[in-house]
Amino acid sequence: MDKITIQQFILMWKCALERAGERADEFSRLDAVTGDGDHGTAIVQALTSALAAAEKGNEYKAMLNDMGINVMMQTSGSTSTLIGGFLLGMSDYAAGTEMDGNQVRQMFKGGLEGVQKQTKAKKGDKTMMDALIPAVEAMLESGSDDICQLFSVAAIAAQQGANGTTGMKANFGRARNYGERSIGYADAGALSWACIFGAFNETLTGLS
Amino acid sequence: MDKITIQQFILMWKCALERAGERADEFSRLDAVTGDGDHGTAIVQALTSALAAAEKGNEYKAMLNDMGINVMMQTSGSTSTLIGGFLLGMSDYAAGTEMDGNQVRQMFKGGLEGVQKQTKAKKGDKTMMDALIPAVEAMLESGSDDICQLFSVAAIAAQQGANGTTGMKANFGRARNYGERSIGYADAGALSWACIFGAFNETLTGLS
Amino acid sequence: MSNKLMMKFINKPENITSELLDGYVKAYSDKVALASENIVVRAKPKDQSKVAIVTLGGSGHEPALSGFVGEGMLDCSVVGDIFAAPGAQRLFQALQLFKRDAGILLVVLNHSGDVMSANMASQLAEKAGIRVKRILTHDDISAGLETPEDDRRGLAGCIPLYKIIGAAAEEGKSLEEVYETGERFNQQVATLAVAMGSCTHPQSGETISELAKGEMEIGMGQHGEGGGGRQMLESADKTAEIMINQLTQKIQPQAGDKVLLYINGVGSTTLMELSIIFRKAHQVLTQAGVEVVDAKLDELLTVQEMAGFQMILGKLDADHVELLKNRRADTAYWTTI
Amino acid sequence: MSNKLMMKFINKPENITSELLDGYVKAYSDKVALASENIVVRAKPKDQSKVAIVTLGGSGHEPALSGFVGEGMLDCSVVGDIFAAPGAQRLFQALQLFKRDAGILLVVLNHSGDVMSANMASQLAEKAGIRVKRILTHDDISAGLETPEDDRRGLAGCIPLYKIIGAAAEEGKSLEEVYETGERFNQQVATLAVAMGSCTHPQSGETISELAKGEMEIGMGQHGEGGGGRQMLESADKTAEIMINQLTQKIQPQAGDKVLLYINGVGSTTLMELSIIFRKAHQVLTQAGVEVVDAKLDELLTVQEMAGFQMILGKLDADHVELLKNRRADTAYWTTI
Ligand SMILES: Nc1ncnc2c1ncn2[C@@H]1O[C@H](COP(=O)(O)OP(=O)(O)O)[C@@H](O)[C@H]1O
Ligand SMILES: Nc1ncnc2c1ncn2[C@@H]1O[C@H](COP(=O)(O)OP(=O)(O)O)[C@@H](O)[C@H]1O
Ligand SMILES: [Mg+2]
Ligand SMILES: [Mg+2]
Ligand SMILES: [Mg+2]
Ligand SMILES: [Mg+2]
Repeated sequence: MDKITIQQFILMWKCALERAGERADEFSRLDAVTGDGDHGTAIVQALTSALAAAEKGNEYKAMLNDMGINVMMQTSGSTSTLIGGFLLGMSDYAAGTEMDGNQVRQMFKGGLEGVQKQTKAKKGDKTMMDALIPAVEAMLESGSDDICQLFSVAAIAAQQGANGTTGMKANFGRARNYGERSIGYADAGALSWACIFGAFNETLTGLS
Repeated sequence: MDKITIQQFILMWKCALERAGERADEFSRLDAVTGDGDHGTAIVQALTSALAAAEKGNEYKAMLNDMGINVMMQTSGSTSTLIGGFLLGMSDYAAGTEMDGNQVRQMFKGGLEGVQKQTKAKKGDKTMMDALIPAVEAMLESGSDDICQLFSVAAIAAQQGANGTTGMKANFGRARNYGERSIGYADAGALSWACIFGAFNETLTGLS
Repeated sequence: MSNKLMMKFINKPENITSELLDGYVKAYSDKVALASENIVVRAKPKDQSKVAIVTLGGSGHEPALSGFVGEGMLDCSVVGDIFAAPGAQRLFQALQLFKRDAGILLVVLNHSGDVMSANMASQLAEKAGIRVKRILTHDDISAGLETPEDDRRGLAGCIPLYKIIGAAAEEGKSLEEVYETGERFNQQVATLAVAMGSCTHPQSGETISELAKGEMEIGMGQHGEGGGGRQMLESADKTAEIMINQLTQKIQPQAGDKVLLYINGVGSTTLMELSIIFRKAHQVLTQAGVEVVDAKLDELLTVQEMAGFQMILGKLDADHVELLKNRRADTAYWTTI
Repeated sequence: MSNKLMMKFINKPENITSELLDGYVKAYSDKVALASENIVVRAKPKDQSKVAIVTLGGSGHEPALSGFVGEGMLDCSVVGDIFAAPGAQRLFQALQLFKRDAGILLVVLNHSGDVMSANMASQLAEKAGIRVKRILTHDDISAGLETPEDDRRGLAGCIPLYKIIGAAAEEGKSLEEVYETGERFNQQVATLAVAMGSCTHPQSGETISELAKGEMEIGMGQHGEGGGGRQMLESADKTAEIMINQLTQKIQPQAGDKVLLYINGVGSTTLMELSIIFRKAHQVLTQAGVEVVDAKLDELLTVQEMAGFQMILGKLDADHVELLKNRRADTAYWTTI
């Protein structure tokens, strides 16, 4: 797949919402262990408001900006700023109504930068960054310009990263206060990002 | 037994406190079914403060008055007024440092009148009156002037009366609001009065 | 007594009442003081020329009743043990303290123990030449709308009553006038309680009024004594509708009438829930053209950690509105500027 | 989401926040209003010439934070969903509403979500030429006395802070002055929380922070996130001593110092218990010659129906005492005459 249209891009988010909705209880339950038990609600809310804005979009840059703003308007909690920041960051690198592989890579790199404006969390801190950073790195490191291929490596990296959080001690977010006791449970935010990248990949696999 | 001294009378109350203390949890548990679960605490408190005043007494009338006042000062809940009223009523008919069978009968009749100043509850209303009224009636109806005999019939009548409350519907106190649902459980106050009369009888049996 | 493991922050069960009163008067020492064991009075007493307002009741219902002692409300609350009326002698002692030519208005909540203590103390007061008038509150409607007053319990409807008569007394009104104003309100206020789950008696450790999970009981009493009917838990809106409809049947407010609507949390039910309940009840009244001029979402009279609330609806005459809303009160748990 | 049976009076879980705010502003319509979805403001706005006080935070902690909007305290609270920071755009919208030459003092409780929203909203505000200064509260000492500020959570210590800066702003003090007065207090207030038992997230139905029966956790966070150590439940006196000793280690009040001591109930723990806890903590301070000049036993910031409380100890300078105690405040859940 050489290019991705705005319609195809919206389908990716639709699928992400669907998959996250199926697993919302699991995410909340996990967040209840060391946090406040609402990550499932929050991620579904965020994806719902992102999608609502996306469906009115007809140009990448403005659409992504509207998605980010809508998430931060309609959604609550850490997730609103993290997903919102990601979408606004993507918007900075987006343009037109179709994007090629290299543009997609740049756009996701911009998304990561947008999140990094909001948090200092790095790989190993047991947050969603443990899924997001490897996913974007994998896209950047992949030699391929095939968009399907990009999302395939991203999905695998995100899932591996999320799995790795189980052994980690939390340094950020509510779980931080648990210290050593946070070890043994995966991070809810990392899992939900892995789920989102998985859904992106699933959509494109289905399209191609 | 012809006469009862003030020391013997105090022993009766000591025994009542001891026996009620052993069954306090049972009384509270029963009160918890249709009331507020504190009758065990209340009856023990009342008997404790009655006894404390009694131990300073050397003359029936003043002693019973002090017992009644102390109960109403130190104790809380319906029980404080009911036991307090009983003691004040007894005081009205008491005199000297020794009492004979007829005087004892009159004194307990006075006690019942003291309670009846406080409540309109009658036999059949599922209250402590279902133990107290039969007990005093049995004393009055008994031909004997033997004090042991008087407390023996009183104890039996009180226990029978208390047992009978199980089948009754409550018309007074907190249990009233339960209506039909109060049927099937004995009344806590009736049981505790039966316990008290039982202890009176036990004391005198031991003494004679 | 019992050695049950209780999930409460207490020390010896028998010291609960004295320790809690000690903590309370130390925390709010500018407002309240202990005149003697279990007798809570204002830190700055009201002028002798004015009617004194005295009430009595068990502890374990905090902030009620002692939380409303202070300027513009109560002069004195006589405290019993947990859920238990104070003894008659204790109440008589308080009446002696407040003996004055202007007289005392004694507010008694209709519960067996309180009424018996009040009766006996009143007899003693009469002999001692103390001038006492009594208001008996019986706002609970769970026993049915036609039930005679004497068979209806006193619930949290006493709290706005304290404010009304407290303000009237503060103005220097006579005992008869304060009584009349209060009794008029007393006749037009009604309360209905709902509970789900149980609570623990902090002295005996007994679980009071166990409800099955998923059940609620409308008509619950103030000490966990049941009363109404049990039913499956409903949504906030449905529950609010059932309750406000029963209350309006009793109070019969007409379009244009002014009312108070309070939602009193009894323990673990959150203000979040009380707000949602209020919202619906308020909608029902507003749609009928009834004007809610006074509202509270708060824990005024609690039943330990029980889940549930009491909904209080009272019709207000013009003087009641004035006394409730525009007269200063400065107590620990009710302040009106 | 989940279809668990929740023992709460709610309707649709996703409508909780909007319904509770609707009920709240209707009950206290003389004090608060909704400026827009999830933005609670005063019914009678403060003069434009004065510094505005804005805060943000999740719902589910009622009465906090919106219960303290009103004369003499907050101008605005921006509300997120249950336990969740409001989104940055929503906060920015509120900052736009309160744009003024005198400036806005934004109070942020140190929680990841709130800080992230505040950061992004502040960037947007700067671009829009809105003058905003920020106080970050971090009164929780459960992470250890030496833990850097950024790693300490904001607990209920924000509530007296609101009163202090609210009163200072009401006096017409400049943004720098209000900030300085508040930040000085912020540096000398500390909070420690204890919980026993769990609570239910009213949207997901998840049980948060399950503790075994008979266990308590000192250092519990405000949303049921743990933090301190679990131990067997102690008596009220022992628990109070452990906590006040940790707090005095942090705050180091000297004999003659004036302090505030609040016991904030977080849900189902009764005022009865809070009073008993207060009594002991007050004794410890008094014995050390420290003067408790301000006290509260109340539910200020709750965590649903969780059992437990937060103990707040703050050293007060002369101006703080004045602003806390002698300046009028008229909000739904904090009134000072
Ligand atoms: N400071 C942070 N930096 C990066 N990720 C964070 C941070 N705080 C929280 N997260 C992520 O957000 C997830 C929790 O999201 P959510 O439950 O929606 O928010 P909240 O903590 O506000 O309830 C965590 O599992 C973690 O992955
Ligand atoms: N009005 C009344 N008349 C007669 N007996 C009563 C009355 N009210 C309560 N009682 C008796 O008191 C008992 C309850 O005592 P207790 O639990 O100590 O008082 P309280 O009801 O104040 O908690 C009842 O079981 C009943 O026997
Ligand atoms: Mg969360
Ligand atoms: Mg009882
Ligand atoms: Mg009782
Ligand atoms: Mg949250």
